[in-house]
Amino acid sequence: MTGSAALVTVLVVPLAGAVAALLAGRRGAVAAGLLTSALGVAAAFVLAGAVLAGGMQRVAVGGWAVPLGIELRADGLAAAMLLMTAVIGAGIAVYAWRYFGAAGHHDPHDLAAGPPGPAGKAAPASTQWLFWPVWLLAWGALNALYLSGDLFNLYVTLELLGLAAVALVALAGAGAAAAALRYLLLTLLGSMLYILGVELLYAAHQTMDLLQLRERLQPGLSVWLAAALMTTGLLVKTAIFPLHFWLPPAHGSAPAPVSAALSALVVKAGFYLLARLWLDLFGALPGAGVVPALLGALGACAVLWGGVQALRQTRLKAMIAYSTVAQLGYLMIALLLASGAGGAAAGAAGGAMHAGRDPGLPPTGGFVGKFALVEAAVRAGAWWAVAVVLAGSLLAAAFLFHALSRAFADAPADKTSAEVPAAPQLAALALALVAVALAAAGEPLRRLLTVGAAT
Amino acid sequence: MADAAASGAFVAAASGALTWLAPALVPLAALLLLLPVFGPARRMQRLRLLLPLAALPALGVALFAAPGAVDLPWMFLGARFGLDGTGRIFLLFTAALWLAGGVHALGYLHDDPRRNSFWLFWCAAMAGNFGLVLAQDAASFYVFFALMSFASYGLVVHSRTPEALHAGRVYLALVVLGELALFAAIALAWQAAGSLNFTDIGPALAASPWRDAVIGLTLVGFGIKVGALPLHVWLPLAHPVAPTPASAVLSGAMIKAGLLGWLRLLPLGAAGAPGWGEALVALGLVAAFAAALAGATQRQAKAALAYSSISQMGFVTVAVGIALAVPAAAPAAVAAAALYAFHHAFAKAALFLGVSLAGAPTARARALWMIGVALPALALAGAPLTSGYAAKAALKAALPAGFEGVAAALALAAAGTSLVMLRAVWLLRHDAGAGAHASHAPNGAMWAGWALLVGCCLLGWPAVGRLADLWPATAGAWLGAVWPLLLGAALAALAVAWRRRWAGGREFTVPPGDLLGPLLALARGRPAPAAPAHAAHRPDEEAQAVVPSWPALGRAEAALSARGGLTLAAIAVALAGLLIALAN
Amino acid sequence: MTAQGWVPLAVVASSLLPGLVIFLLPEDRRGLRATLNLAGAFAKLGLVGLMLWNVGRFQEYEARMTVLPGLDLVLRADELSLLFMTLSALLWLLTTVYAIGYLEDSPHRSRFFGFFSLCVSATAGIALAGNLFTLFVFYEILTLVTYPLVIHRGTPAALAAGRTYLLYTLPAGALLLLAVAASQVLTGPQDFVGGGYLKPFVGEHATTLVLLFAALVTGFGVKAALVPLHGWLPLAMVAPAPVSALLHAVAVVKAGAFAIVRVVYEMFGVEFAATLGVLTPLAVLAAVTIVYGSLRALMQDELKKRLAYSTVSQVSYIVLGTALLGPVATIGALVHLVHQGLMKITLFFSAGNYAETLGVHHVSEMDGIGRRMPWTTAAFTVGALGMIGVPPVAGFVSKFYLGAGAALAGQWWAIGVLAVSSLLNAMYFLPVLHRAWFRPPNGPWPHEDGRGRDAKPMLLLPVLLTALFSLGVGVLAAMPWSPLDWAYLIIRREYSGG
Amino acid sequence: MAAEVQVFDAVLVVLLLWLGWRALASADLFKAVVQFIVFGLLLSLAWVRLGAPDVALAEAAIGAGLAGALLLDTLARLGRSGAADEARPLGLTPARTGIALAALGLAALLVASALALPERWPGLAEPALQQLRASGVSNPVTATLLNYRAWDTLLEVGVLMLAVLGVWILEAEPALPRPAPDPMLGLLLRVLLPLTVIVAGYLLWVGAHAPGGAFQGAALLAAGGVLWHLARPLSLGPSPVVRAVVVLGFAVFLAVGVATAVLGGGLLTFPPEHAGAIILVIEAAAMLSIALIMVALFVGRERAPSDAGIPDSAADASAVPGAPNPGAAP
Amino acid sequence: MSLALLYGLAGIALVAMGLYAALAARHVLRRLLGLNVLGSGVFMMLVALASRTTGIATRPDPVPHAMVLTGIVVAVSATALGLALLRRMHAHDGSPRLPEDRDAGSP
Repeated sequence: MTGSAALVTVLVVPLAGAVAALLAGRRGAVAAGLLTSALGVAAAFVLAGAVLAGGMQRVAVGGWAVPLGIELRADGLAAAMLLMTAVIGAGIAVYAWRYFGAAGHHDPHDLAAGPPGPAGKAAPASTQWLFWPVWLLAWGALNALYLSGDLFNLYVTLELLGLAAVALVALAGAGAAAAALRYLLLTLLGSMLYILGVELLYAAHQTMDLLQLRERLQPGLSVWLAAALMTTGLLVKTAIFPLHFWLPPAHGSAPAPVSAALSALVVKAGFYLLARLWLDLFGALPGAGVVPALLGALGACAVLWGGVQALRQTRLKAMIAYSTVAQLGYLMIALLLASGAGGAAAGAAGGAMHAGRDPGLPPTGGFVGKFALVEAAVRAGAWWAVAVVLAGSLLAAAFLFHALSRAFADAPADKTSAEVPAAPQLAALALALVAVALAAAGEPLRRLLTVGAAT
Repeated sequence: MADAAASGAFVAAASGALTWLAPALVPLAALLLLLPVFGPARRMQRLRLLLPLAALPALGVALFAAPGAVDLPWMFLGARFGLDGTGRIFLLFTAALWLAGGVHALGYLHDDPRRNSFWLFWCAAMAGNFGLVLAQDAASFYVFFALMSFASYGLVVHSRTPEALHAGRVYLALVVLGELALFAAIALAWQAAGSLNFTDIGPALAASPWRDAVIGLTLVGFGIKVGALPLHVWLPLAHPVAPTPASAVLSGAMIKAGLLGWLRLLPLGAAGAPGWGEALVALGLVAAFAAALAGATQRQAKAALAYSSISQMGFVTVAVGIALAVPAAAPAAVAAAALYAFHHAFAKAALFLGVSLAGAPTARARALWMIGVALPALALAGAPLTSGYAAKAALKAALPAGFEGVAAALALAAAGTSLVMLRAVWLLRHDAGAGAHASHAPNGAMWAGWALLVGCCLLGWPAVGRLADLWPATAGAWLGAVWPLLLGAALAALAVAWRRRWAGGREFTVPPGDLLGPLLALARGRPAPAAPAHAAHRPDEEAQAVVPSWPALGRAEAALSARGGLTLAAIAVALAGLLIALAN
Repeated sequence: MTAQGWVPLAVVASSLLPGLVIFLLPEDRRGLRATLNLAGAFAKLGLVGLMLWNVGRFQEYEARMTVLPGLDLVLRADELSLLFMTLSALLWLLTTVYAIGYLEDSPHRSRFFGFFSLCVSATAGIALAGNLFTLFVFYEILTLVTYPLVIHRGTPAALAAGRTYLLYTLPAGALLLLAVAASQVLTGPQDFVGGGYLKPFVGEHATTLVLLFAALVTGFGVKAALVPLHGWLPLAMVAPAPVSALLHAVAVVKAGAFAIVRVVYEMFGVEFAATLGVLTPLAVLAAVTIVYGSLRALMQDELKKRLAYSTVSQVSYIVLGTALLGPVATIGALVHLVHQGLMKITLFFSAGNYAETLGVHHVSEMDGIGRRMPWTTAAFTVGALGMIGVPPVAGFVSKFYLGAGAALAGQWWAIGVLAVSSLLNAMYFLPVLHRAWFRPPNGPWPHEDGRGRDAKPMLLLPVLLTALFSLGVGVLAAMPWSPLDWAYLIIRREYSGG
Repeated sequence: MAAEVQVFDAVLVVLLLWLGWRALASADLFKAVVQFIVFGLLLSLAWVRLGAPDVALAEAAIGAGLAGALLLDTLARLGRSGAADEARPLGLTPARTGIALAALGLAALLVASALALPERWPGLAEPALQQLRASGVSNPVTATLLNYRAWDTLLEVGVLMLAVLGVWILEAEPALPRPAPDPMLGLLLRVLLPLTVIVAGYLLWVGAHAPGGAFQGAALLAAGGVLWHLARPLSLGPSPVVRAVVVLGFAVFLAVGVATAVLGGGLLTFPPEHAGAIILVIEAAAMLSIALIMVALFVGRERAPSDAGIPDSAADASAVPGAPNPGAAP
Repeated sequence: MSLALLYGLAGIALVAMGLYAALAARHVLRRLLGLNVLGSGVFMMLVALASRTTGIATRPDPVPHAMVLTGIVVAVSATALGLALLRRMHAHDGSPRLPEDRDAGSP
């Protein structure tokens, strides 16, 4: 399979899977979902291999050259993100398979949840299967987002992703409607700000292709305004402090596999785009260093704030949601360090690895990421960043263990907990193993990430 | 330390090792037999009869083995076992003592409910005692010394009475202290000599900067066992409360282990340490006198005997002091000390065993007993024709020029010995009914064990010394040998008269453990109990005194525990701040 | 990776894989779980034996994987790592047997054994870590996987203990992260090497190096329970006895001490550290810990707490030996690493037996227990005597070398510390032995388990074996392949090769 | 093209701004929605003025029509209490003053950058028009939508599909009661429905070279569907048939993409000679799907209480609504 | 003033209005209206921009037109989803406002 074929396959598989799942209906959706996951993982690996071997892969959609057409590009960062998404997505699929399999389930991970009342119960089983087409569409949107080189096309993928995420949250039932609605309103607002920025860039440079824009980019009011608008819009979508407030309710009320997907993947898409913008596009502008610094500062606040808030929560999922807020803060700091001279590779690696959701404890990739982050910060003399990362990692670990201890505290009386279906456990274990493997695969991953980073 | 050569040597040395280790290993094997895994206690009754025989290999080695040594590089820190001249003397009396004591104990304990426990500790202590005699390196010596010391705790507290437990606690505290001192001494000696073999340590120590430290620590460490002043306090407490056979081996054999330790580890003959030596001589003399006097005031026969042991070990201490002070005199002094130990071991053990036979039923038996008690007592007093005379003579002969005063003092001390012996024999007679320690009348085994010891006391000397030494060669010498005895008798008469005439029948008693009472009181911060110590001790109270609560420390810990994170954070922040400051 | 690189990996995997599988087992699959556990333990022991044999013949094992450029995960089997590795492998086997017996009917066994195996894997990683980063990674993993064990019972006390544990270990981890990152920045990629590798960097970084040392010691000192970072350890004794064994003997505390040994000898180099002036403060810190721990132990009535404070004290012997410049003290430290483990695990197993068989948790309840449970108490006695330093039990050998080393280094005060501590050891252990053997029982036992005279065979066998080992390594201290012999081997490399 | 500003434009702009504001600020939400619909219609006039008739058609049909219908429907279903809002819904408070200032600041910046733009500006008009010949259609907007930037459009159809999936998820629970249908509508339906179908087909066809296309046609078709629903309530839950139609457009689009990729042209690369036909196929499928999606967005899976006869997917048995809740608002 | 500029400025005004309403309003329906007006403003700016090609090309730039078409469809999809959510929230919570916007007394 050639690189471009792999690229197309990576794009098409989840979307086709969504079609298949929708057509298959309630009974066949699971099979479609799982099959798609398997294919998607394989395709992502093939693409990553192709990128590693052959450098950046490009596909001009419809055969039209930029700026008229849309070019899809897989550089190292995109390939890594695709790979990560596929693997995590597969884990989520396995998890969801059992999770939604149990009809009228009661979320076993929500420790503080009371008996499911008529008002608070999740959507009935008859619609739970819709998880599959929606999730596969979200996955397709993510892949499209990673690969897209066109600002407007990115807008469409963002919308597709946002609506899918909202629909997924809505799966939790009427109780989650308010949270989903808030999420929808804000993600729409973010999209609007983003598209406004795209328009300004298009007006100034007659192209929406990222690479072309970078060549043509002239500093000016509209460019700065566009940068500000797009960044703000993405900050909302990425839930960066202090714009994170929508995230905990939304993630906290969603069904567990959805929470996992949202925290691990969806919000990271916004970050990915931010990174693309500031590392590839605006970063070259004179004086552009201020913004990453500001983002880094926000990230620092997010790390601390999210960590403290997570500790205050009584519900496990709310805790995890706040921890996501904190993790996103790390990403911002990584972005800052990456934007500085020299540390790009390390910072980007740190950021990318951090994308896996864990509080940065070994042996996971998150840990390696955290280490790389600290090292980069020490090297750069960014001691405040070191302090924040350390404090944040402490908070994260504290809340993680706090959650763990709750699980243990309930334990002695409750022998039924052994009867939690095996698949979620398997999936959780598999994801943990992936996190470990990510740590182990640090070096190849780094090589992958550097593909195209120099251009 | 560990190489191919060592493993080769292992094979070659196996037979030698068996010879030199058997004395210690056989009791250990016997100990294993006692463990309940081999059968219910009841079925062990007959087997137990064989336990005293565990001392036989040691006796055999002492009597028949040719001198020699074997290196066992794999054992402990590289061990060496063997027998030299001094060792043979020590092994001889030690083995005989344990054998006789064991036989006696068979009878003494035949209906004791805790006899199993007794035999366990007995075997362990015996193994330790034999092992340390045969050990030719400091580490092995220390190992067996510790085994013996700790095992004897079980013998001391055997009765579980409050007095026994109190005595046991004091004993244990001092044992631990002694172990520590020895530990340090051996560690230093090793550093000084680069070897743990006694043959290497002595010469190396002479030139070592750590000489004084090693000497001091050794004196303290073994001094506790020897009962040297002022580390003797456990002896008068422990001996009366232990079962009689245990008292016998404690006072007869184990106390000598300390002496052997001195002889082995101190750099005797290699380099003079006049300061240490003279101090030791002085201490020994003071012990000889003071302990004799204190012993004479005792109300229990075993306490009196215990003080007598302290006094007698004072004599030995003098010999060691001389050896330490004057290198040239060392060989003679060491030989004298060994002979003295030999003599004292049998005599004192015979007296101790005599205590439990005081309640003899028949007149003939009582007469026999009286003779059998009187003979060792005379020997201790140094009467001619006894081993005591020969030992004392050897001691005097070993005194080099410049120590004439010491000779006189020793003679005077011998008078004290006579005094305390008279008191002891008197107590034995008057204790006869009330103070019997065994719960039953003397039986055959008890008599047999005792007889064995009395026999050794009378006839044992030729095994180590010349027969001719047993009596004075000249009339002047006769006089010199007898006057202390007479003086002691006169003093005794004076004391009895004084008590009848002027003291209104009240007795003045040095409480057993003399210095200990005031010391403990000092430590507790309140005055010593007025009543005799053994009646006033309340073990539990004391236990609490040893384990204090120290609330302030508890609060500090609670604070540390509660604010541990803060502490760490503070440290971390301070460090981080400094790192940052430095990086800039 | 050398051709033999798979062996260290397999050592880590031999507990990791069974652990992961065990997580997934249903509670009632006892047989399979036990088989997996034991198979893993035996496999690890076999592999360690293989490595021992070959490393003894100067062959090295190394597995290396690059995580980020300049950042390698290195697993390497050298003499020092094998010392710790062997201890932990051996004790793991025994603890597994013990734990199978101990937790026979309690809930969440799969979880317990799963985390237990992970703990041992992390320890293997620490033992085999070939550079600071690897050491740190596994050290943090150890924190992570120990926590569930500490709070295994789920009681408020257990949770509180777990919290305290984290309160100490997490900041320590953060500090270590900083220190490791800083050292990475300072030196670039460096493997541990006999004699250390920091000397060339001393030029303008002397103060930084001092701070680095302080940070590393603080970070590792938390697990090694150096005063004032020890607070978590006594509280953690609420965990089941096998966990205590793990904390005190097999893994955690040892890991801290071992890490300090690595840092001092193979990162800084002991001689360089001495010139840097950091060893004396470390020694003083260890001395304070030794005495303080002993004093605290003296005051405890709860048996396990007493043992825990005893560990605080005893582990610092290792640190003390490390901080005293000189080969003999080093031997003492290294040997004590093993010996203390053997003895302390004996003590904790015994305490567990008391609790499990008779419901006895306090020293004051132990009157006459020797008669009731003679075998357990015999083992306890061996351990306690060893702790005091009574020969021929193992503790004597290590204390002996420590004392001699202190003398050689001219650190007389250290001998005093050892002496005082031994005295205190005697003061808090001998009364226990006295109660056990020489006092009559005072009333019925708190919670008597009707079965048998002594503890269950599954509980008794390990404790007897460890007691036997404690005795054996003391009696046969100088034998080839004994811990002492092995320590000599290490020292030859450290002081001549480095 | 009208390049000169006329009075009409000025009036239109003023009207638009006023209506836009009223649509947001009217205290009565019903009025606000109506004004929003009118605003949408006027907006399509503006699109025409700006030379974007395609956009104008879409705006009228979708932006004003469908969105307006959805808004009104929701308003009705919220009931009196749900539709009520504050007297001064956008009245200034301290917090809102801050928002207002931010909005004004943004506007100012936007104005500044707009003024900085050159009066004449090339955009991508040139290349788009030059490539028209190869695109298979002559309407440049259709060419852009379905050829140059077909990837956008593919995903956009996905967005629509997603919206209906979301509605299905949300409408899973027992439907809210709604008023009974008006019999008068039935009559209207009979007249209008055939008309909408014909016009929609025409728009689809004409889209290739003139304003129009799938979206506009679909909107018209959807309007017919909504009328039908109002007359004879439909249930458009995820029954197999509905799902098949909903997914049709996206599936065909994707299939074409895959086919072009496999057959060698590359993703969505149409051979110029067949481009027109391919686009027509895609548009036809998309129009059907979009129309149904739009109706489904309006209808959801609910059904009128009187109308339980329309069979639904067996799988949806649990979603059958119960009897109307007599306590709820009419 | 050119046509493009007039409508461009009008678009900007709509953007400001919509943004204000989306953020300031409390009734979710009004917020959705605000977003729609905001979107209309953005679209108007785009179409006005496209019309600036007058004199350069024969026709306006079709790319912004296509973008607006896509945007309209996306906006209506999002609005439909939002309205469905609003209905569901209202049915569940009894209020058409987000929880943080609910006063103690009024719905």
